[in-house]
Amino acid sequence: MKFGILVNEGPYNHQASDSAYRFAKAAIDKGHEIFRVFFYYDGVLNATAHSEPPSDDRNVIKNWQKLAADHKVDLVVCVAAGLRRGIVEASLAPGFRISGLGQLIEAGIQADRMITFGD
Amino acid sequence: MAYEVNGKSIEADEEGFLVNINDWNEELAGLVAKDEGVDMTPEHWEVVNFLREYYAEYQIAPAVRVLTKAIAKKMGPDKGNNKYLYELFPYGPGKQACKIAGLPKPTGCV
Amino acid sequence: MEDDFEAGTVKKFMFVNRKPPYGTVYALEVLEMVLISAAFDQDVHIAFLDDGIYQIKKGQDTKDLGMKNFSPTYRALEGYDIEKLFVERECLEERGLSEDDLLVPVEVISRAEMGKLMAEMDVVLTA
Amino acid sequence: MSTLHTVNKSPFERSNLQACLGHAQNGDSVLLIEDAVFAAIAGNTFAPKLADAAQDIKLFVLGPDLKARGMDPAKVVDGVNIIDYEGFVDLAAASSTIHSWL
Repeated sequence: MKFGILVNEGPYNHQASDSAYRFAKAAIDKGHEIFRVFFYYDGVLNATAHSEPPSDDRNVIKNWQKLAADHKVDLVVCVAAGLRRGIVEASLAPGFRISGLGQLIEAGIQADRMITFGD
Repeated sequence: MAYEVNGKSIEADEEGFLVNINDWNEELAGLVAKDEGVDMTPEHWEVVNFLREYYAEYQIAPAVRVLTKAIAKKMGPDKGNNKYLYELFPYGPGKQACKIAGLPKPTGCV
Repeated sequence: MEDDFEAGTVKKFMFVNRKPPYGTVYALEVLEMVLISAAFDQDVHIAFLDDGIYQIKKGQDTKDLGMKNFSPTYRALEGYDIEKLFVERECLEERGLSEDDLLVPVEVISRAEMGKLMAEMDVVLTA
Repeated sequence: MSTLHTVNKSPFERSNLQACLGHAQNGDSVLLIEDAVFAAIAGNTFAPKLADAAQDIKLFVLGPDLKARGMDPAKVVDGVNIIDYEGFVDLAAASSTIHSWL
């Protein structure tokens, strides 16, 4: 089954991104496909290349990057939400790409299930 | 970048969209159009003014499809079609006409 | 400013609004989502319940806040062929509001009807 | 055709759970995650509403979120099933739509 995931919150203010990541990982482990993860609202901050969490905490951004690298998961950051918050091509961690909101609607159409994690 | 109008500098982003939409005036529109290679005729003004009115009423720049339909409704099918609008604004009635009309850069691209 | 996207399937989408405008950015950015969805020729529904109803309250004036008043944009939805706007009657009543307080035409339905409508959706997006 | 509803707020802070239960249909599933897990512990004032809802709706709580918050799995309200992330995925796959009450 193909899942689409919408992440509405940034990496460290809220558990949403962690929950989305755990869900995505479990889905892949069970043989499902993650069609796309779309980052919107403050969720675009999950794509920053400049996050350096303390070494005794989890690295939310690296978790997503590894998922993208290991399983070819499409991580899409909304261009409009990113512009508002200073997330542009130059600030992007590898593994993420910037595109339009249409990618979210397309995920809703193409994926078998769409699930949102947010506040 | 910036536009110079009557000795006043008006700030714009690198693509030529105004930083502050309240800076717009007709003289500036003529200057932006010139930069875009558009020779403003009454037909061009009609669309630009329509866009400004649309923005004043709804606080957004309409999608091309919506603009075309709204123009057809107001000015008839001869003008409310893609061919007519793209002839006036070769780079798109959305992006190019919005820039000349001083509206915010459309960010909601598909 | 987008061109139409070609897609074969038509799904029932619902954007569920439960948060008021200005205090947080969610209402504004949901509206941007809704506008984009119009380009995909899907069956789009918008639900306003709980404090989401305040998004379409008449008379919003943000001048003193220096924030953009995006409430007029809800009136543009009709031109985008998004006409299925639903408001939950119980939520209106709880807030001492009536249909006359709203700035766009909506269909006022009961909580029970809203629950049934939600159950018909393929994709529910919330913020 | 059934919906999986997820709720992530404590009912003592926000109305999400109440709103969700007010709209869920018979046969739907409701999963409590993140800060919503507090609602699932017996003895809290919201527990009777959950027990009531359990008659028509399948109720679940995410174990890892319970554990993280020091909540005792043995004290979960009767009728609420504890699942892990794999169970979450199974629920999502088995439901036709997922409605996250944010």
